[in-house]
Amino acid sequence: MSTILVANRGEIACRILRACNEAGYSSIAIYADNDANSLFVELATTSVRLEGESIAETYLNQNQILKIADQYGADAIHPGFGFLSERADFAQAVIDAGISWIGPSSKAIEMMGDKMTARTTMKAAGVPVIPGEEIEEDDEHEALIAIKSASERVGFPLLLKASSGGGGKGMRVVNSSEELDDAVSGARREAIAAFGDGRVYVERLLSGAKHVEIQILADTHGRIIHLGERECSIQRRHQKVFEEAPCPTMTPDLREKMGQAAILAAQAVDYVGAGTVEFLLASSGEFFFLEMNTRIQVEHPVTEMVTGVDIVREQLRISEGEPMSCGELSIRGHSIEVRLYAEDASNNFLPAIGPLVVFKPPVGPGVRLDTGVREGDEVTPNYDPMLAKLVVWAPSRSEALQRMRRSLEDFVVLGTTTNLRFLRELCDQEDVINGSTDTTLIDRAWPYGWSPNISNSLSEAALMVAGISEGSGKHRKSNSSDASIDNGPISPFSTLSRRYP
Amino acid sequence: MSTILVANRGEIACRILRACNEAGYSSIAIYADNDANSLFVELATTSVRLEGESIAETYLNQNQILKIADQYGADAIHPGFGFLSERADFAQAVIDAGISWIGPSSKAIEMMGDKMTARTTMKAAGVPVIPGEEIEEDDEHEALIAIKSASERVGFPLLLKASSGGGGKGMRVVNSSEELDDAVSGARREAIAAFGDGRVYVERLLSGAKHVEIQILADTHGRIIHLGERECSIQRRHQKVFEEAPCPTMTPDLREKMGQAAILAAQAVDYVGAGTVEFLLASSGEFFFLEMNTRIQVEHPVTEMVTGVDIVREQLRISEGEPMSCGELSIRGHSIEVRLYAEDASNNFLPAIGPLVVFKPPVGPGVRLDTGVREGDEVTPNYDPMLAKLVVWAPSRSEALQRMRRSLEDFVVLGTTTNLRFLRELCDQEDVINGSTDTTLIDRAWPYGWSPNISNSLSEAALMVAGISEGSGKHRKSNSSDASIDNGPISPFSTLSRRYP
Amino acid sequence: MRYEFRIDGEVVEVTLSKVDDIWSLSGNNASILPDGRIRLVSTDGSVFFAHSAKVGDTWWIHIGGHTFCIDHIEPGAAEEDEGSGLTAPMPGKVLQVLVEVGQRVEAGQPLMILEAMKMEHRIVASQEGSVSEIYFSEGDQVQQGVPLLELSIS
Amino acid sequence: MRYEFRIDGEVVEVTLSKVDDIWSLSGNNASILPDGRIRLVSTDGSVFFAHSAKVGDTWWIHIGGHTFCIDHIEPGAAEEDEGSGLTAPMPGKVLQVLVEVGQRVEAGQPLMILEAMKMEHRIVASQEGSVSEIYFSEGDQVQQGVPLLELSIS
Repeated sequence: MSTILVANRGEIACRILRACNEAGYSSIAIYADNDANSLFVELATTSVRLEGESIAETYLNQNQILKIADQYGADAIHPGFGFLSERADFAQAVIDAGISWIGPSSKAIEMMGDKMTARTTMKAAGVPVIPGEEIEEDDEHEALIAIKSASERVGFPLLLKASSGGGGKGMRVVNSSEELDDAVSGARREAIAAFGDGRVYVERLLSGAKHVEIQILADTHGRIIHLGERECSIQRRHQKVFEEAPCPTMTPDLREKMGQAAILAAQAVDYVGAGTVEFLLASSGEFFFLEMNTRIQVEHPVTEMVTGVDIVREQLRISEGEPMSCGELSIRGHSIEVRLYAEDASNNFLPAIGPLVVFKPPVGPGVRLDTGVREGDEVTPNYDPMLAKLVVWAPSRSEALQRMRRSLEDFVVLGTTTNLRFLRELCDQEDVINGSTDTTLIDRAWPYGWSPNISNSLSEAALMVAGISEGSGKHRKSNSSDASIDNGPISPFSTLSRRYP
Repeated sequence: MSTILVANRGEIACRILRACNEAGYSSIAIYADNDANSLFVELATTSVRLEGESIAETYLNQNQILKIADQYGADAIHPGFGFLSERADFAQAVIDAGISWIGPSSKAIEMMGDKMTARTTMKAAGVPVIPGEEIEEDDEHEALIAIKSASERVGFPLLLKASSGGGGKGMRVVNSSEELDDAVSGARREAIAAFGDGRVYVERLLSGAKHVEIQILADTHGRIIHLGERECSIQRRHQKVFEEAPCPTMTPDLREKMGQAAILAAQAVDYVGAGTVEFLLASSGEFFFLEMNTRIQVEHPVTEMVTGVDIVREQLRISEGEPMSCGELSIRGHSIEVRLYAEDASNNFLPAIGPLVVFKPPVGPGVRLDTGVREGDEVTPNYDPMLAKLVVWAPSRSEALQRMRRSLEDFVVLGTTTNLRFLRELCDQEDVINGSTDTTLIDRAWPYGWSPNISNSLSEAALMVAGISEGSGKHRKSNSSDASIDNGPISPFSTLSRRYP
Repeated sequence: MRYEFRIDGEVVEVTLSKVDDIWSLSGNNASILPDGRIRLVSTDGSVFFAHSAKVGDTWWIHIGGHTFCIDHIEPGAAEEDEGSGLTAPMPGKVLQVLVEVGQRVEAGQPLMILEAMKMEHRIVASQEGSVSEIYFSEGDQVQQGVPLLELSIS
Repeated sequence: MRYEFRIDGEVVEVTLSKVDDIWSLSGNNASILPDGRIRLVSTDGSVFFAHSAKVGDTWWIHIGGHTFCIDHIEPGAAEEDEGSGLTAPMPGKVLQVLVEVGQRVEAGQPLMILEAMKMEHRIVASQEGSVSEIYFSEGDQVQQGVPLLELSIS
């Protein structure tokens, strides 16, 4: 391997491109027109424009990406997460083109990608799975009948999930049979739009359970290890917002049991590379296989912080056919990641857009920011609203929480609504402080939706700042005649217009 | 302890203030007028102006600082490094005022601060010391006679060091007896100016040796531990520029021996808190006590990165009378720190000044920046020219070096000359790559001084960029009528005038 | 100096005084730093460093770990007529139209489903009424802020 | 467009051509990014992102991990007369004056010792000659760039 094409964008493309640069590889970034000025484009040795407009024409366009790989001499492709990362056909096409696929075999992707096959395989391998039923019917009407019948056996509350899905798309909680019709059609519609496959399956909803996942690494020399767990229970709209390692209620015994189950799961599909086996951990201590993500994960940094393993760098090594370089598992301290979303947490987490007029991340020891954006960038509705991941490490969980609070207060983002304050107040929730985190935490904490806790005196201070800003001439328009300067370096004195008024 | 006064400035004040904030303490910053807009002033709960102009009237003004501590209710003082951190009389005055001194007893500072007492104490405690002689004479003429006589017994090359000094001030290498007169008067002059004490001592210069130091921590419950070593051999003008942990040639055996010697040294002065015992490590494997720094050190972050101990946080705990929270020593991966100085490395490291028109630190996993400055600040000749410390961590030394190279190339500082490029090329020195670092490395690598290695095509590209910048109107003056905006947010388009033309 | 702002839907008048470079408001004092931030000393002595930036008529302000959006109301500007139109919260595509013109709807009833950023968003009736206009049909792209349908309130 | 610059003491003429938003110079092409940086594609296809900022007449440029200081020479500006004066490299205090007016000195001979940033700096003779003027005495504060003494070259 000498040249690695990164078939992704945003923060994960930045993360991978930096790893490629540091490891001495040439790197190729690919970008759609609306990403021409994005950070990741600058981090690659070579950046190649993708023709087309929609995601399907660009980042999901297998043929175009393979053509670029060939034309620019890429001998490996790193898919990141999302996009083509779990497309078995793409993995196979890459391998068939004589290019290294930085990930597991297409067979492993396929078996884990289809939730039904995955469940069957896991059952056979002796990995515990959640009570639930697979719905094979593809036709809308037949599927509904089958789901109704399954729901009677599985019981409410239940979860509908897209068979070939992930990331919360096509997922619905159904509390009673009356809600079933609506939920099925919504879930199927989203699943078809996102994955081109409307099949769903029905699963018992284990309320009060923790979402705990095990990071695994497997090399081509037959070595397969786990790097301990991450807890990612705190979710909104079925998307993780707060992730940590280790899980606050984990015991060394249970870690070893879950780690061994994850290794069994990986072995069942002859896994190679980095992957994550997700489990639901019930308060009883029982755990159930949820799914395996056959790629790098958004929340991989918390594992890196506590284990000292550079997971992306190990992916590169494994793809080179080298043995992985990390030794035995040792966990040190505590790490927390929060996801910075452009969204309005006080309005049902509605995605937001706008210019990042000011974007000043926190600094200091034990603070890591994985970002795909920088000051002056524009948040558009074209892609996922996740802007960055703020990660902290500290010797203990309480110190990590303290550091996260400080970091969230120091983080300044102006011009686009973000969930910063929501995350900050999340850190003060009693259940977060004492580690009683489960997947229902946000709903329990704010049953009627979240709104910020603001003192009158702070509002008054903010109004005073607005008055001073207005009165001090900070608002006057830039009157430069040079177009390239009008869009120029974003300062508190620039006046921007939203592109989407 | 509820309110901690930080009697320092710059990056170490920022480091300590953040630790105070995260640990839930109120903090007080003190600042001279020329620091009124400095970063550290903003990080404290309360910031108090120091009256006076010179350093002696401000940061070294014990009475004024004690008065502020009393007036604002500080119940502890953290001295950082430099300034009053190793002034035994100040430590005692703080304790006498009923305020906690975050450091060892004044007795310990005194014993270690006077190099002669320190040597005697170490000899008695069985810690090996460098062959050398203590010169007690204070009078210039008598001192010279005594030094001449001592030099005959110690032999050339030798080192003159300020008895109460540190940081390379008042230090001279003397290669032959002809150089002695000049060196003695220069060393004494600098020592008197810096420490008010002209006494020097004469020490055999161990060329080819490594500078290796052991970090220790001692709490008030009788526990005393070492956190392994740092190697800081690479120095220019006797000041460290490149520090790493662990030392690349260290063995577990030697680490334990040196660690135990450091603990003996600390025990000999009933040490409490964080401290560092510096050794010279000869290529034979013998090591000799150099001095003990009775305070936090500039290069403490590399130890934090590999051991996972937050040393400043432990200082606070120890001062509270709590047992330290860290467990057994475990070293993971490799960490390197370089010191970013405002200086002209191609002109004998002459300190530089100017505006930090652009200051963009590198980012990414495993990169930590401890800085006291930010974009828009001015580097003045009032203080030490160290601007920031760039620290990287990676699983292995070679990966850490790769990360450091990438980080140094990504670091953009415009408006003030820095040693960034020097540090970058330092990382490519064969002796640095293979760990054969000793205190003579920089002199050996660049016997006639360093100058950057620039390709013609890059110079041409730079000229082209200058032409485009000049031609695109980037140079036109800001023509705002509002004074507060003229000094405003520093953008690539602003035109600044040096304050020192 | 007197300004009118809208914060959280409420219109507030702010009257500042200024002596030399110090601005004051009911015991709080503030000054502008060389880098454009505002240093505010509140009545209880605590110090805040505020960032501010203007986008359109809106001041974005970061202070004390909170971010505020405060609209400046230009002197003499007419209050916006919010009407009973239901507008697109962000650019996206109309996935489904769930009602017809003339249909009676209850408060909270879903009227339209938009897709944006790969997620579905429901447009729901803000109050009881009947649908008087529908401006888009399935598959249409809509820009942020455009009216999607109109309700006449009964 | 033609500009004159001084780089490393050497005067260089730079002639740029510009078509639309693309600047060119002997096969290198460059354009200005929205954030003010310059994207440069060199003849061998490698891409650089350059930062630039001007302080006085000097362009500070970061490109390819290097930082350059390039002085712009205003058209028609007279060349500076560097003379044989020895100037203060930075603000500081005169610690010692080692020579007298009229004294002959060799190249490299120390003439004065300055203290700045707590370090000593020697001012040495750039060439052989005799001291014609001394502008400061011990204890004086000096500003950066001011002449300290004058040599007449023999």
